[in-house]
Amino acid sequence: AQSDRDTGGDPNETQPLIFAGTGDPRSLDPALANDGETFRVTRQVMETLLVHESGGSEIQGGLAESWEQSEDGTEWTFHLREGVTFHDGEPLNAEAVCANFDRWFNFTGDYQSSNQTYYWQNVFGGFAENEDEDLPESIYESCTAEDELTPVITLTESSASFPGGFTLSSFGIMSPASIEAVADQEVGGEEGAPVLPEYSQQAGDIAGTGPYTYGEWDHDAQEVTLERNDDYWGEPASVKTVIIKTISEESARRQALEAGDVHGYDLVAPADVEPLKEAGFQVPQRDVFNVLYMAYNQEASEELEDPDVRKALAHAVDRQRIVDTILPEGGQVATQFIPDTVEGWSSDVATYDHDPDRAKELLEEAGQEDLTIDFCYPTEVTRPYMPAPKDIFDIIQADLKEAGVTVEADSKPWDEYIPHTDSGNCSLYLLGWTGDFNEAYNFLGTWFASYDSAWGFRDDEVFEAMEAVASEPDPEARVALYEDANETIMDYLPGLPISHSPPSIVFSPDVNPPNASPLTQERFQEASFK
Amino acid sequence: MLRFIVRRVLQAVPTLFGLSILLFIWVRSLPGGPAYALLPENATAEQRDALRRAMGLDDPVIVQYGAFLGRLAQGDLGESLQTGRPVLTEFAMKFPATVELAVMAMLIAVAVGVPLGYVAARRRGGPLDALVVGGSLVGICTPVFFLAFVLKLLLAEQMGIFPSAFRQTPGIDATRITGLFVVDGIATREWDAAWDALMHLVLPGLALSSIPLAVIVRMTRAGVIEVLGEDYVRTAEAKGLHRRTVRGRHVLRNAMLPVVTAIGLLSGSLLAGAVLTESVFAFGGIGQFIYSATQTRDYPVLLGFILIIAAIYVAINLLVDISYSLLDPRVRVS
Amino acid sequence: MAARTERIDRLAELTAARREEAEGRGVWREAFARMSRNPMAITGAAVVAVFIVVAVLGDLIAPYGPTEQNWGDEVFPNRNVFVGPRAENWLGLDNLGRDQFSRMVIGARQTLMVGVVAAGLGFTAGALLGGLSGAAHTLGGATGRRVDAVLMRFVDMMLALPALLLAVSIAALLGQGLVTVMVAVGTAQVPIFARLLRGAMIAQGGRDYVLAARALGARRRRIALAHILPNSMGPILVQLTLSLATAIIDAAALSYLGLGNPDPSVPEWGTMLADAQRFLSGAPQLAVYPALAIIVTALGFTLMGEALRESLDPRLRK
Amino acid sequence: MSLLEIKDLKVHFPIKSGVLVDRTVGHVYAVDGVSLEVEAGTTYGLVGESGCGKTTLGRAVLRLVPVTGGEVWINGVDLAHLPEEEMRRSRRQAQMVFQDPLGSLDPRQNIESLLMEGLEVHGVGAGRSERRRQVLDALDAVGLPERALNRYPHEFSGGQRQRIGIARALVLAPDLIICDEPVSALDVSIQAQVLNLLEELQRERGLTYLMIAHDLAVVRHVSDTVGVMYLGALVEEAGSDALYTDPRHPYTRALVSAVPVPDPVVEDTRERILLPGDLPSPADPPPGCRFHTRCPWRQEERCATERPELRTVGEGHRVACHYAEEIAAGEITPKGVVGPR
Amino acid sequence: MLAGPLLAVHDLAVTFTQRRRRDVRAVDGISFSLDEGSVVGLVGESGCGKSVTSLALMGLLPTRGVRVSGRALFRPNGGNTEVDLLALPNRRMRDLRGRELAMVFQDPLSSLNPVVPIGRQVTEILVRHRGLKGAAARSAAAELLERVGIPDPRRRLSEYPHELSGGMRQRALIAMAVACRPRLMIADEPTTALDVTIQAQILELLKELVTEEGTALLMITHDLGVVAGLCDEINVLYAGRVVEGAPRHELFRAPTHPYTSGLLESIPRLDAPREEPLTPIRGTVNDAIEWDDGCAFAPRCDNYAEDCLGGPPDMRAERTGHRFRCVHPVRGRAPEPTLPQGEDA
Ligand SMILES: Nc1ncnc2c1ncn2[C@@H]1O[C@H](COP(=O)(O)OP(=O)(O)OP(=O)(O)O)[C@@H](O)[C@H]1O
Ligand SMILES: Nc1ncnc2c1ncn2[C@@H]1O[C@H](COP(=O)(O)OP(=O)(O)OP(=O)(O)O)[C@@H](O)[C@H]1O
Ligand SMILES: [Mg+2]
Ligand SMILES: [Mg+2]
Repeated sequence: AQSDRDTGGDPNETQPLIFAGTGDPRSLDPALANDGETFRVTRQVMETLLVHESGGSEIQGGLAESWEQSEDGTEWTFHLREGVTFHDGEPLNAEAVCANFDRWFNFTGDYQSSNQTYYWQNVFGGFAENEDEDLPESIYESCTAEDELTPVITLTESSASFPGGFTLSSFGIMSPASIEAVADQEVGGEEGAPVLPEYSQQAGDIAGTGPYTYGEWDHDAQEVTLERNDDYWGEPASVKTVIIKTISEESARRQALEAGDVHGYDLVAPADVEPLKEAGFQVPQRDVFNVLYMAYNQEASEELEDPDVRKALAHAVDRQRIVDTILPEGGQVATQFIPDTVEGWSSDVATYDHDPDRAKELLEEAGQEDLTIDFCYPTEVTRPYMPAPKDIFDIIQADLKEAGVTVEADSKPWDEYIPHTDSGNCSLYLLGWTGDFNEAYNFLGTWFASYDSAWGFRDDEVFEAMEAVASEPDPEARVALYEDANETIMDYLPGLPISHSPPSIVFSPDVNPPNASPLTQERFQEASFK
Repeated sequence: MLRFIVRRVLQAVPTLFGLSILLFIWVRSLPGGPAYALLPENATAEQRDALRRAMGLDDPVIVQYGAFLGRLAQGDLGESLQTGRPVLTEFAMKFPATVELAVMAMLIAVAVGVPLGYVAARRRGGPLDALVVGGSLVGICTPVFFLAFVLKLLLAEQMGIFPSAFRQTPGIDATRITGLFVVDGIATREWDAAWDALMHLVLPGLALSSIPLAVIVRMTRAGVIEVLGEDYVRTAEAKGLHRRTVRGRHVLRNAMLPVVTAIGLLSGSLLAGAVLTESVFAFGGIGQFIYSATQTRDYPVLLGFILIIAAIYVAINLLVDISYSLLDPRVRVS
Repeated sequence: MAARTERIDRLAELTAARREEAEGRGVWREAFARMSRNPMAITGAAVVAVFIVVAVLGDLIAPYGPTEQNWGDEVFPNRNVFVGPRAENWLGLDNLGRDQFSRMVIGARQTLMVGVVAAGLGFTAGALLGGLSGAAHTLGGATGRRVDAVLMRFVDMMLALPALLLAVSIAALLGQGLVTVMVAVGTAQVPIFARLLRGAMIAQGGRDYVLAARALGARRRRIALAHILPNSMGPILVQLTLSLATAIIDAAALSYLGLGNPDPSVPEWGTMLADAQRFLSGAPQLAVYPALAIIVTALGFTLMGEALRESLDPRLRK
Repeated sequence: MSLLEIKDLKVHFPIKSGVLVDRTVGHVYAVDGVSLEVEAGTTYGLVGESGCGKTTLGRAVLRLVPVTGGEVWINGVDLAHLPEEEMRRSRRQAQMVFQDPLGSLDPRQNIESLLMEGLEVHGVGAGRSERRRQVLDALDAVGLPERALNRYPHEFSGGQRQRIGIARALVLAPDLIICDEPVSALDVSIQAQVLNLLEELQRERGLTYLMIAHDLAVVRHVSDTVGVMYLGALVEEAGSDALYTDPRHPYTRALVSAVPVPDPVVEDTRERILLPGDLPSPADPPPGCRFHTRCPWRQEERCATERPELRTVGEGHRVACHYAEEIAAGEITPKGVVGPR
Repeated sequence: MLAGPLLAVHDLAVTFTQRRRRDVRAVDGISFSLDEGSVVGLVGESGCGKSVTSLALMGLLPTRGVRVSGRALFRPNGGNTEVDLLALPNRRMRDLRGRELAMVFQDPLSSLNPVVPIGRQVTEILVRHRGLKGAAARSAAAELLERVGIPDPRRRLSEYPHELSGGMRQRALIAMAVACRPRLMIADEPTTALDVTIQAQILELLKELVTEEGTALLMITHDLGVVAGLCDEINVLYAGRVVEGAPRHELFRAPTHPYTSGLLESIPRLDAPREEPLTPIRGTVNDAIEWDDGCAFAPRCDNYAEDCLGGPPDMRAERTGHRFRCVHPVRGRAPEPTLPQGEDA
């Protein structure tokens, strides 16, 4: 259907690039969102101080050319690029940056709901004035303009979330004029039913600095149109118009691509990768940036308190087969709880190869030849790190059976699964995480820093290893500590890391695809029509 | 007539009211909840609790229901937790797609079903009859989503005749007025946009029409068979009327009476959201939205949408009754 | 004298030849007799019979266990490596290296169970509701009519929700599981049965034989249970047959929406079909087998239901 | 002594309508003040046009429709005011034969259980064999063989079905049988068989019949006394011979003159009174004499305003017409009467 | 200068063929004729083939599963050309129906289309056959309604069948039948569903129309009383054949076939003393045997003798115009019972 409208000339100028996401974006203001579909759109328009390198996971300068941190890690000084202007013509300067941070810090009312400002809370804690007693004190203190192009952000304490946190799409910088214009548009609605402000629902109200500007958000047709910013500070985009559509159904996305209705889509089902490639589509490979693990909850089953049992189960699972048959190309067996693209990955961790005999032996030693254990897995869901939970469960179940372990299946839909596993109802369960930014703490911190009912163990060695990382303000120094922590964790084996899975993205043959990013942060300015 | 309408509308009030209570209890007793569906895996327990509180989900159900009714009285159905937009806005955005789709499916079903049913009845017992009846039964027995896939595979991917997804080609220059893309295109004389939207309706329309088509074929057939045996058809024949007069005025007009009811009821269920078809064709109507609302436990959307749908359903039933009474003078309401 | 008797015998013979003798057969037996001449019914019954046999004897027929990943190292769905039909696996392997034929055969039982339990549930609850309402309406006087009105409002409420939506709602409420699917699909059928039975009972309630029973002095309960109810069963029995088909299809739809039976150890056609959608591009056969099985089985039940309807329908008789 | 005595019986069916709750907006005056007596062992015939309330009257006697007013005395008991349960038990005394022989038989019951039912609900007869004997007796009385017992209603011809219906009424050995158009659905030859059977049973068992029919010839043939109904009321009552030879009410005259006789000689000479128009709606009966809208002898004023009482004009002859005598005497001439042809 | 009867039916036979069932011979060789302007009656009990005969003549039998044989010669426009109604192509039949041949059915309610106003149902035939249009057709329709005695015809035009009383409906049907002044009108039990007083009105109307318009009438009924007053000639049908045919006075004076006389004796007559017993024919029409085996009436016949079973009895004519199909006709009235009474014997 596409080619009908080819009227000759440069397709980049005449033809929109249509890309299918899996859901509608939530807001055009990334500060009010926490989902990838929103960020896919906003990232093209609203740029952050720091970014991950194109197609990789190394942290680089974004709007800030360079940055420094103070010794104690509480002061972050950024050196902004020169000559950057917002889409509304205003210049990018330190004041503009600070205006953004101050705006977020001073959010009130329903903006303080974690549904709206999840990432701010995740990285900075609370707000200037917390309205909910459960919100922690904010670690954000202030932002000052040291000079025209040098904003300094001061924290009350150092955090392992930085500098990575500054790459978060949520912290895309908006023009001061926009901030002023939307200042009076509070999150509306009654208590318990916040309505997102109008500016976040329609194009035209907010300006960023990115290679694209918001063209239109057609809610009826479920499409967001991005128009090229010809005054972009960097290399301008090739394609004039990018349209991001919603196709929530996996196979519908594939069929739309095959029928030529879209030029690309994200989250390709692993089983579709090969056939698509054979049909001439391009499936650029992303590096892995996530982890799937099978957690052992030692409070749910005391048998798991025995390290031999934990190890036996690890030996029983044929993780290679999962990678070979279920994950898309580029998937890896996980040796630890972070992928090797994250700094702090250790090559010296203890490994547990697939060895059913060894598993049986260990179980025998532990006196658990007839172990019966419950195993939870989620339904109605595929996550980037876990494309087919049921199939993975099936394989593990068969493996465990081979080692003499009987599994009692317990499945829940996603929204029930999380509280179910969090509160320690499952002895074994599948879960994982896709990193927000390149910092091992973003993975390990939530799991192993202290006692967690989701894991149900207390191990001082592990907790201390994590504490050591958290209190080290120097990012470089942290790397070595992470390696130690990973080794400690894998010795203790609180759960079995299974795999790292690259979520696939696909493009039609007539497109030069953008660099595939392990953090799924593709930049459409890199794409063009052949 | 007016009295009849008023009566029916008033009768619907307790039904809808009862339904709202049931729905409310149902929706609130769903396990899990938006706090878990909306936040990422790594969110802390505190964050989830805070969100629950912020959404007012910690209050007793009766208090929540009271608040809901209070807002409902002002015509406010709350806001979607998923998208942060008012439920009514959300409905207004999704409903036109569903309407377009339902109308298309119904048009196909009627335009194809009635003639087929008539022919089958006329050739009752013959091979054509068996084919039509058998085909309609197969239509009923095929899971809609599977049919949709097959249609897409053949007509969109293999032959490329129709587009495989969306309501309109992305980026097409179209003005939105009503949200019904075809209507908008015609109203604004953007003929290519209208045509484009129409072409996008064909496949989902076909897929969705399979069940109504089968029902209409069979009802028409049964109706025509019955009417053909009626004395008044014999009277008409005895008057030597032309075949088409007999067929149109005497046979079909009467045989269509039950079909009209069926069309109404079928439209009701089509409008309620063709969950499967919409998701297979990325059509973005209310069915798909309700489905995703069940996944994210978007309570206000579930409650609001289903109530609106029930109201629409009741309204359609009323329309059916009214049109029935227009078509059949015997049941004409005073 | 003898001649006369002979003449009479001969006459009786000739008379008998003209009549179609039907000795002591009730309405139902007549209906079944008619059905047994109907090719539609025969086809339907044959399909259903095969289906039931397979469902019951599945374990004996299936050469392998349905969950044994015996050939797990031969199938790589992510690399588009599937194994099609071959001597040891008649229908090939599924995505985890299990024997597809065995899974289909054993899946029949689950599918049958879903159909039977769901339709049975809808039938029972619907018949109870409809029967109560119908009996109240026909025999209960003014109070009865009020009871009926209240019950019918309730049914209206259920009817105001489209079936699939109702099923999705219930599935969401109950959490996933085989029971959920059956309850969800069954509940969606309740209002249909209730309406049908009530309608039939009200129609029958106006018939003369009900009046005759009252004139005899029979009690209301007896009239409702012994006369009205049995005569009103036709439509809902037809619906029951059709519901078996609908239930199987609806269960597949629920599975497709991810609300199906999540227990992977027991295969079920709907779930298999839904799961196979993922491999549609690489291994369409995985979807085609269960889809065909569902269509054919549903068709079998539908044909039987339609034939039953026809044979019970006085207008279509003759 | 009269077995059945009906006094001023009224059955009004409410017509309901309303916006939210139904209100009664009017009534169908199906039976509106009928008084009559039926002597034990005789047949009282009731004729009238369709919709005049014959069936309703018959049903009201058994309280199968709600009685609005009046009394129904059978064997010294006023059925119209009996409590429900007692009424149910009293139904044994009076049974009914219906017009539609097939419709009044439960299609799923075989003849045995059909005939047994009455005995069972009233607990008649000690044990099954005794009941079976009574059933066989009734079956024999209507001329059906024993092997009919395990057959089903649809396997019989119309006449046989009506016999079954009569047998069902007979098993309970009632005093009164209300026959609501027992033969109008039957072919003439069968009709005669059933009529003969009814007469025979009356002779043998001393039954009393309330015979409802629209066919004047049939009613007259079987009845001792005939009542003519028009719009819910009796307009004339007389011995069955008198009714034909000496009809007093204009409506009866018209009725008698309209019945075709299978004899060309009679037909060619018969005087015909053609009534104009149709039966008015019983929901909105005309004031005064209900028949005045169609009456060829209608007089100004009185007929349209004053409702005539049923009054005795001769031995066992009652009529509800203000001008019965004047008409008989030829003092009033009719309009629109077609003479002999 | 007439070339013969208006309609002459020779050996009309209609067989219904059904899958997996034996064929049903509904009409088994009926012959009769009908002169212009005359009234001929067909009487018989239910199921003897009266309606099937009339439908066959009108060409209204279903096209499948029916075998029709014989000839029905009709002279359209009263001219000398004869057409065989049974062999005429459907299109030509359509032209004849409603214009030359009209029919009135038994149940006036079900014979009118419930969802089309009366006026429309009357005008459509005028539009079809008389080429009238619009207002002309409407006023012609109103005239017709007036003609058949419907008061206030203009208002009635826009009413629906259910708003009319039974008598009015039958009048409306008759209005449609006479709309084009047909040569022949077939009335299939036109008064059976009506009350006697209304029946009298309708019969009067039919008589009037026949006399005034010169239309021939084929009157089908089971009521001997009706034919006695109306018909010039009467044919009695039994099991698909004419068993007796005669002018009406002749038939009632001297019924010759035992069936005819049986019928006459089983109806209660208003003019006879009421004590006079009814003599029913025993059994039912279902007891009829195949004509090929002998007289179909034999099992119910009081005059039954062995030779009744020697194949179909021939039609005999004793006196002019009086024919009957019987081996042992009634002579006088002294039936001698040969079989036990009761129909289930
Ligand atoms: N249950 C009812 N509710 C309301 N109106 C009724 C009811 N039963 C009878 N009627 C009305 O009462 C009037 C008398 O009816 P009924 O059946 O007694 O007449 P009928 O003389 O038996 O007529 P027919 O000869 O047609 O049987 C009719 O107008 C009828 O419509
Ligand atoms: N379509 C048909 N298929 C099979 N048999 C039929 C069909 N129509 C009529 N018959 C049979 O033909 C015979 C004659 O039917 P017909 O309707 O002519 O009887 P009738 O004399 O008009 O009786 P009635 O007085 O009941 O109207 C009957 O035995 C009937 O069963
Ligand atoms: Mg009656
Ligand atoms: Mg007939």
